[in-house]
Amino acid sequence: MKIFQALAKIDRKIIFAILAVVIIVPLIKPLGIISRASNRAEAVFNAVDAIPPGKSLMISIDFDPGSQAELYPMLNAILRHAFAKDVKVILLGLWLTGMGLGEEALSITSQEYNKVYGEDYVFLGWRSGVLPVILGMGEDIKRTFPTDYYGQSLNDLPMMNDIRNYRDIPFFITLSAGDPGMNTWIAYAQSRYGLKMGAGTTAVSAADAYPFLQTGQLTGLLGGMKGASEYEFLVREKGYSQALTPASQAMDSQSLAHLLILILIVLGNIGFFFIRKTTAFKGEK
Amino acid sequence: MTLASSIWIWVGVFLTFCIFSFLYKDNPFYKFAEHLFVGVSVGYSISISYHNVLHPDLIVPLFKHGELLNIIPLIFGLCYFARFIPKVSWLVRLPMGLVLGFGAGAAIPAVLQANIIRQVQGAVLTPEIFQGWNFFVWALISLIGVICTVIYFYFSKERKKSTKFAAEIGIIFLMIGFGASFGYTVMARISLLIGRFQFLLRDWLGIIQ
Amino acid sequence: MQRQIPLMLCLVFGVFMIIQFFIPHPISTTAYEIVLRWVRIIAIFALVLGVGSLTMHHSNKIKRKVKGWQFSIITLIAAVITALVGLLGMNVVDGRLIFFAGIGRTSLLQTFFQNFYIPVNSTMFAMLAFYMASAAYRAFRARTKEATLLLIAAFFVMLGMVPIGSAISPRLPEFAEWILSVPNLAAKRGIMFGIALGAIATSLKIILGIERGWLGGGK
Amino acid sequence: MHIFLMCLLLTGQFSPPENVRAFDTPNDAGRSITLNWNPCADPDIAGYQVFRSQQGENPVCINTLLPVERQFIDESAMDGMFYTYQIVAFKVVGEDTVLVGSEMSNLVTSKPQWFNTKRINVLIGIVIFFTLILYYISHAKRGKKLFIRRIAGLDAVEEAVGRATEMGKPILYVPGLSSVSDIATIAALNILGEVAKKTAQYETTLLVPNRDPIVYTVAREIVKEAYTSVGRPDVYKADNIFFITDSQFAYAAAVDGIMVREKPATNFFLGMFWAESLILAETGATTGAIQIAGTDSIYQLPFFITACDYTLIGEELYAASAYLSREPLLLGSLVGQDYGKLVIVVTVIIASILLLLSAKFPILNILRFFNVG
Repeated sequence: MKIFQALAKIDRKIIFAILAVVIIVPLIKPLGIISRASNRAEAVFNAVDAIPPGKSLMISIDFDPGSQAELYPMLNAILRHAFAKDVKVILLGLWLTGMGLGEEALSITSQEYNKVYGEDYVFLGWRSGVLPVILGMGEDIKRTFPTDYYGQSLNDLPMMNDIRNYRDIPFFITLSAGDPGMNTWIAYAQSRYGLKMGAGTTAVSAADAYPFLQTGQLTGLLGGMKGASEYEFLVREKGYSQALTPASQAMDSQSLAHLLILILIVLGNIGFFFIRKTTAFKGEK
Repeated sequence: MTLASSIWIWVGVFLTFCIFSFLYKDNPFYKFAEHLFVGVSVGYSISISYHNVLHPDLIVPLFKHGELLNIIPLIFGLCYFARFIPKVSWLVRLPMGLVLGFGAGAAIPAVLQANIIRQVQGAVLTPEIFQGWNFFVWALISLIGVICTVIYFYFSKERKKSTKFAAEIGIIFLMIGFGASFGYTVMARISLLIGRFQFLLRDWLGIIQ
Repeated sequence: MQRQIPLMLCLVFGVFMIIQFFIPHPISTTAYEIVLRWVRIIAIFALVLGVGSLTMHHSNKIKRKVKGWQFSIITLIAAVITALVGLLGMNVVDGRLIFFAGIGRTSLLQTFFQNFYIPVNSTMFAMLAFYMASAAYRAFRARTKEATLLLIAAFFVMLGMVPIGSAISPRLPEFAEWILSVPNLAAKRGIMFGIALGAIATSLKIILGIERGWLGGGK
Repeated sequence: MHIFLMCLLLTGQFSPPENVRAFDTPNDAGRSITLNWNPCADPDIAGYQVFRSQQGENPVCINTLLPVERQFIDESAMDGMFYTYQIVAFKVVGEDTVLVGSEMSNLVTSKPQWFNTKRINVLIGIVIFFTLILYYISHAKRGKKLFIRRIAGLDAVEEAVGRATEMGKPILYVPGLSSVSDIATIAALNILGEVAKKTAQYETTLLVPNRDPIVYTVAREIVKEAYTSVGRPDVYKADNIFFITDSQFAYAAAVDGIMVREKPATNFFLGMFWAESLILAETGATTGAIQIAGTDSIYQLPFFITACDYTLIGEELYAASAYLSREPLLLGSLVGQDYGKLVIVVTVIIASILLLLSAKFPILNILRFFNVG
């Protein structure tokens, strides 16, 4: 009984330290727990894989550095997959503060595959207003984005010649950290224009995607850093990339940290019941 | 182990520790990093807005191509500035009214289509559930779950025996749903922390690849 | 008039957007594209409101020497410098500073983003993991049968969704997936109906001018 | 032209694509014709070419497609012009390309439509929900009584105020971290009024820290009014309703500080919360306060449910606020939405029954018309 009372008084800073250790150690000394891809992630992967070479995959950056660890590895893995398959990429974003991440990802991955700007990929950048952007692209992408991120006219970019609106986009992925993001694209682009889409979301909103997966409004789902690691795994397994896989490297730490949190919840609750019982007993007396 | 040589990495590391110092308590280092962040974020937003929207969508069409129709939204847009001039501050309602009306009008059919009709279609039992017992059972459980959850949030009738029971079933589903979100949220927060440690161990200390 | 015209605009554009949804004819789509373009341009200026009120907030703090006013100076200086770096298109190419070269990968704006913005923004939310751990120990209690159920579901999702779960038993990820795609789906769909109806009701009230709280925004 | 002749010459090498149907693309703005065809039986074909003949002129190749395609939408058609189409399959044999053409399609022209028939279900939905919501709002505005059940959470509110009075400790009320434009904030402020009336009667201290300057001014007014309405303006202390900072985490840290120092007997967290919910609820739980939370943020609800004693979930928060304020607009639209829910549930049940029966009685498949199922 005293143990629990003592345990209950543990300073939160000690718990902070334990968590840090549990995360850092497996990063340095990996345990090598094997990770497999879920059906949801495979569905996204297969949809990208099925895009005929020369056609375009569209990706929207709907996150900022606040969720970088979860969604940025997805962006890189998907870009590598598309480039390796000679699928063209149209990148844009609804979150202004995610633009720098898109720029960084493109500059790294395009070099790995010797892709040429304007022919193999374009970066449309950001436009104000969310709804007029999503709805506008359903009518005409070039009228919604007269220029790309760098200020070049879209008419000067050869790969945009055959692309008018969503009908010319065989698959779309939103990398979504909230609002605007997955829900916005589903309501305004998927339902209205029939855009075929998948989503990579932060783990926080992954559970909310399930109703859309069941109805087919979403083709597949990458949930959080685990989803990113699954995509990295698939891209690597199929030999599309040999690049570093930060999300996969993180999975050992992730596993151990989950165990730690579970243990903490269980310990905390045991103490809670114990103390509650004894105090209730005293009350009866 | 090779320490980063770029001064910029060290800046990033310094700011990372400034924020982490909040774990001890709110302090001037945290405040410094936070205020710097707010400033940079405003400057960044201004820059991107100019290069990605203001210049290509307004200045070029209006002043270089002479598309005069753009004057109308320009005037509406300028009304936002009225906010800072007390005498005509009501003008700010013009663009607000337009944008709100637009957004509300766009939302109604979209929400109805994506979040009600398609979801009703998804909830309805179809003859496909006869394919196997698990299809049947899971589809039935889902349907009961949806209906009971909706009943839980039904306020305009006093709960009778049957609805009370349904609401109790509803709360079970709600709690499992929140539990799933809870588990996933724990996962999200841990991932973000791992991301920062990866930055420190890889980019700064060079311990990992 | 100060209220009637904005309400009228709201009504006209709202009704137009609803009707347009059903009419594919070019007359309707042309008007629709013009409206989209207008709203996009107007939305740029909405940013002015944000930037303007933030600047006023911080300069007032400095003027009145409110506690911690020195930090407001940092915000304002950082904002001005970053905006200049971006607007003037400063780039560093081969160690030389050049102007009006855009916001691409060699731009100073991108450097600022990567080294000021990213570390702070990502660490702020990373910090929450620590609070999560301590709350796990000190606050997340199975105090009611609802909370118990919630924690049990969370337990399986947390284990089943990471590799160690499938290492313990391949049944774990399967069960976690079942939780997500059956009971979780039902609950989320039920909640979604409520939220969607709420959104429709609110939108309708805004269009018809029944809900006019936003008019206060100009006072 | 040259290729076209060749394809005619080489016909017969393998079976051509058959049954080419051309029709005006439905529900669109015109300038579009849709083609369907039955594919070639030959699995080795390299693809299809689409030939179009305008008003009886010679056919021109307008596109080349992959062998998997079964459909083509020609978006270069002009409205009012008459076209016929031919689908030509091609195959590489050795060094030669062998082409086999289908028969010419029917004569077709494109035109825009005035109504998108695929969206008729949305139109029906709009009519139903608009009618319900507007009917009940006008009902409430005309002063008719509308019933809303008292949710259990409100009893918990009273109990919590009572407990603080017994213990002689203050009550902490956090009205969320958002602005007044959030419905949750409005709801939180409505409930604040009610709590303030109770604390005024019991002379319990009520602390309201704020993050949003406008919410702060409104909160102040509401509390003052509540104290006056129960005849105790003397107990009202303006300093107890205060503004802290607009920084999310600094606000959380400051409220944490209040909880640790003042040890309130009861904490209310009502309104809109973000990631800081966790920090607030944790500190509150460790100081041993009774905690009552309520928010419509799905992501924060799990933390509140596990760390607080009572949680108003999503719409319950609105319902509580409508119940307390009795404002016709809130009540009417809440009741209207309730009937909307009823419509949804009934639709789901009826459609399920009909669809399941349709496996036996195909005539019930009529539902497909409304795209339900």
